[in-house]
Amino acid sequence: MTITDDKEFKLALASLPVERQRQIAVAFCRRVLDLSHDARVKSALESAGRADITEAELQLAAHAAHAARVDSFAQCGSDASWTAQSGHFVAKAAQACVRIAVPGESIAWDAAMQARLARTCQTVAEGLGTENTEAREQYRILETFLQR
Amino acid sequence: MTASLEKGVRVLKEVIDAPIASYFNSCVHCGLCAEACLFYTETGNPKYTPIHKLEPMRRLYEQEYTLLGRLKKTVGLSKPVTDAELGEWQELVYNSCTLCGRCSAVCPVGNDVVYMVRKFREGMSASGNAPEGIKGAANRTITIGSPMGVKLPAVKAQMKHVEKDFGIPIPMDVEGAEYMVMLSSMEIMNFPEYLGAIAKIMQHVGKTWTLCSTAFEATNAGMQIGNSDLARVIVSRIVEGAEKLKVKTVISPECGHAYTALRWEGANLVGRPFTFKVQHIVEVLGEFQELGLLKTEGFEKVRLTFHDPCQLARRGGVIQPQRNLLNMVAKNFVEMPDAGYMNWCCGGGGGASAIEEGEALRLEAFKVKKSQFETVKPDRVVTACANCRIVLEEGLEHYQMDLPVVGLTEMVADHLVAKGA
Amino acid sequence: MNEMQLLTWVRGPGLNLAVGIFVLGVLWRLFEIYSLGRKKDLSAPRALPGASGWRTIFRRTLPAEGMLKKAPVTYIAGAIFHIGLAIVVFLFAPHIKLIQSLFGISWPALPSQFVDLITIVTLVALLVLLADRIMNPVKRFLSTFEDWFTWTLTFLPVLTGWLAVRHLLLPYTTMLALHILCVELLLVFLPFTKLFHAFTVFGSRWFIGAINGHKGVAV
Amino acid sequence: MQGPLIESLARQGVSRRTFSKYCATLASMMALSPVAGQAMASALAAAPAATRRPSVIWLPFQECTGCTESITRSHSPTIEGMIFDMVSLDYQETLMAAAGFQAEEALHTAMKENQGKYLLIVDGSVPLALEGAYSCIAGRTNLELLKEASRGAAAIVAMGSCAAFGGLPHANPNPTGAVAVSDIIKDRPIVNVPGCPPIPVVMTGVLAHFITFGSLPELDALGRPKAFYGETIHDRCYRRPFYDQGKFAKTFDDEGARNGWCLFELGCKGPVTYNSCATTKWNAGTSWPVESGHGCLGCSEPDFWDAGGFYRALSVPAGPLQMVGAAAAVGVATGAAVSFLNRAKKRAAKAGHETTTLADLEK
Repeated sequence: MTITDDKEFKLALASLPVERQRQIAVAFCRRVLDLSHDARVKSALESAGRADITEAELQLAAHAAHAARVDSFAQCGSDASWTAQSGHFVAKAAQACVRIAVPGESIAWDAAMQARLARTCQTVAEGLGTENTEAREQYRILETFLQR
Repeated sequence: MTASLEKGVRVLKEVIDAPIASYFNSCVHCGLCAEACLFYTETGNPKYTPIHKLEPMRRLYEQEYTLLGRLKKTVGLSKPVTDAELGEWQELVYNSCTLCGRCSAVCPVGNDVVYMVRKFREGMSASGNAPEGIKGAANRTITIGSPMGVKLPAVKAQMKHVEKDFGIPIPMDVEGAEYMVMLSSMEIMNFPEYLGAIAKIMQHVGKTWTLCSTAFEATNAGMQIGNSDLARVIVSRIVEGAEKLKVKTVISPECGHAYTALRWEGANLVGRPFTFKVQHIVEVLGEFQELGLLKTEGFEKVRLTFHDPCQLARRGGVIQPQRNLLNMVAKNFVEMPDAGYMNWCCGGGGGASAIEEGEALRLEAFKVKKSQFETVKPDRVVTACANCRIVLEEGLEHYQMDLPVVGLTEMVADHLVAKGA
Repeated sequence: MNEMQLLTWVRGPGLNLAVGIFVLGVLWRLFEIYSLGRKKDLSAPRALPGASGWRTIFRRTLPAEGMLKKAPVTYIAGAIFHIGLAIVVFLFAPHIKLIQSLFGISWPALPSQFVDLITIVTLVALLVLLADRIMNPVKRFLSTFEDWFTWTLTFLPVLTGWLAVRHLLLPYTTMLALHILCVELLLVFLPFTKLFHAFTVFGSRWFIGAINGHKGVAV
Repeated sequence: MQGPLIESLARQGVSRRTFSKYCATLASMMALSPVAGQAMASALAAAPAATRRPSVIWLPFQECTGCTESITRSHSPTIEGMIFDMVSLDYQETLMAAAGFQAEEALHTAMKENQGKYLLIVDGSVPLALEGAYSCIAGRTNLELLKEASRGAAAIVAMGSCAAFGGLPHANPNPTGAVAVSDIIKDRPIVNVPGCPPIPVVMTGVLAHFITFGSLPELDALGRPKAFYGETIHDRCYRRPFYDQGKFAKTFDDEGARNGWCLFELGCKGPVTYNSCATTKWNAGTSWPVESGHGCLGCSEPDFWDAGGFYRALSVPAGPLQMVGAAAAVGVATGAAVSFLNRAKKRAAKAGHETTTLADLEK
């Protein structure tokens, strides 16, 4: 099935079980992983990507992602840079991937949104405003993911 | 023209008034203000005693505005205030003071110490003795429009993102709207969800609102640095924007000092009462709740507590609304010790978190917050200030405490019944 | 100058001079302080009943919530001292006699043994406060010569007064003369030292009450 | 115990036992040991026989004769009168029969014959203004007389507050420049017997001590015999319990006064006055000022006339405050002046305000 707008995108993601949501979330994050230079984010994503991840490993990864996110806050009043900020949102996306799923919450949708924010920060930093195709790319990934 | 001691002294002569004179004459050196200041209680270093942070201004007041002081000065008995001394006092007046007002709350003779620190910063900034961090923030706010250099395109980008994420349009420059919503750059950069929450709430209660392209930034680095001239330039943008759009109420976002700058200092800076109302978002939500406009569903079950931003509660007078809102959406809300009016500061307000060299001191001062959380043992902390959130998260991370921090507005928005349901 | 002449001097010209300087100093300093004025707050006030300067003058007498356990000595000894001094000065028979002779108004006194006990308690409170000013790191850091001087200026009148009534240490004539002399020194220095907080405390509390009351905060 | 005094006392119906009991009480009052009582009795009895009776010269200067009245007030033939049998009172203007130059004659012969041995009693203060012209006897000023008489005196007794401290003449404004004896004579032993007047038995006690022991009794810092002036009236006052309980008479005819409460609030100067009125009392133990319902005036203390009103309590200022009005005016004026200066300075600072721009943040 093809996904043309966010309403369908959100519905499709919500309908997936938690494990598959985690897989698709990781896929969204990998697209923007290059924007983050934090090793902890990379390690969290790798462990989230493994299907046989245990509760404890998930906990550890969540902690690492949390630390990465907190360290990358733009400080109040500091001359913040959007490039650095995109790394912050990649960390937030990673944290969504490794979060213990709470019924009613869609970790995949959250990860997708954070990934898009990361991309927006990059395009704002490059002065392109909001011209980016992250959303359509995410639709493609979901469509291919749903066929498997 | 560059900053000079002479300019600083002249500004202090201008701002020293009857309250400050009365306060200096009432201080009996009892040391209670220190017992209320987290920078002393957590470090044990007496130099952080709040009234001591005003020593140069006290001497200046004595030499300029008391007869005996002036006589002592003419015969050379008094110790003049020097630029070196002001430089030395910078750490005390900025790094170790977030203008949280706890000292004023306990002084037995009623000295408003924080009022005096705010005035002393006028002299410190005019004499060029303000920290680099805040100078940069002030510079960027005036030249670019936001202390963190956020420009309008970036705001538009975040708006577009939030529109997609929340599925609600974000109005900008809509004349005649009832509410004009301000954002702090912290929210634009770190917590775009805040804007989404606002959109959801306004849609829910059916109120018209708008952002303002020429005045989207709520924070006022001019006030943080303590310079009324710069603060006036910054706040005038908001006043012009609000009056141009003819809004009834300007909503100050989840940021403590932005609220103080706009709500309490704004009118005095521009020299005339505002023609529009100014309310903190928590006040607005409180009003909506009283009017029965907020229909919520479900309750947060986890054990949560509320951190009162100083400028909102103790310095701003908004204490009960946040509790009513929490009780509306949470079942297990517990108050931390000293909650409400006497709550402890997160340690990063008033521009303090923009001062790199103050980092270590802030983390040490954070121990009081840590002990508050250890006493209450919450599963989540709710607050209503973006900077508090970040300072709390950084502090908790530093002390390896796994405790998520969320904004009250977002939490309320999450529990709103969907439109038309 | 033997002690009788000293007593006559302190009861006569000495008191005249001291009260004169006191009145002069108080008025001068009050004008000097409060004439600096205060700009009107143009921001829209937030009405909260009970948040006013007047209320703060009374409310600020009690410690703020949670503060008593952080500095119990300062609060308790400070309260005992102030209340004790007030009782001794205004409810002891000879003092009421003194006030009546100067201003014509009088009121019933407490029995002297009770006042005697209160004086001892007040002296002990003062000594505790002195010890705290020496031991407490913040107080010692803040203390200048004026703090030690004003403590002595306050302690001596109470001590000499008590010794005079009890006829201890020195003959009554001398001790009474010393007592009145110490009171006169206290009066002379009060307007020019931190003891002036006895007057400015009301102004200061009113200001902080009004400034914060305008914001709807009952301080 | 034999001797002419005992025979003459017997003639007047005064038994030996009464005489020795008197000496015992006198000795006890003078804080001497009981044994001294016996020594005093035998010395007094034997004195006239063994040696010529010691010569006593009484010089009256600016005095009101109150002290003489007091010492002779023993109208009944009491022992005090007999004391004069032991001394040869060679010169006492009021009591001596001679007058005019005979009196002067008696004075000079007494001084010549008993050179160095006679006891000089001075009554009244010595005026110094106009070189002493305010008070002269036989054309010679008291000052000259005192200096001349004191040269040959074995000891000087300044009888009464005037001689001891200057008394009433010395009180403000002191037109005659009156001073005490001890202000003039520095090279002779002087004993001050203050009081206005002093208690009779105190006066005779001092004389008896001099005659018995040939020396002056132990004196306090103001030259007063400690035996009589060692304690304050207040310490020995029978109304002291009322003072301790805070029971004071408010007026001379109120319920407190009728109950004999303490007279502190009615100006009693007992606490600051050293004398033995409370113990010896007056008129042969009949009563004394407090017992009669009136506060002690403090008459045995220097400058008691100027020590604030007799009816103003000790703890009350001596007089109304005169300076308050003027002080208030000056205070307000100073305050206003400084306020004017302050406001001008503040206006100037406001006028000179240079708006801070971003560049002005850098030094």
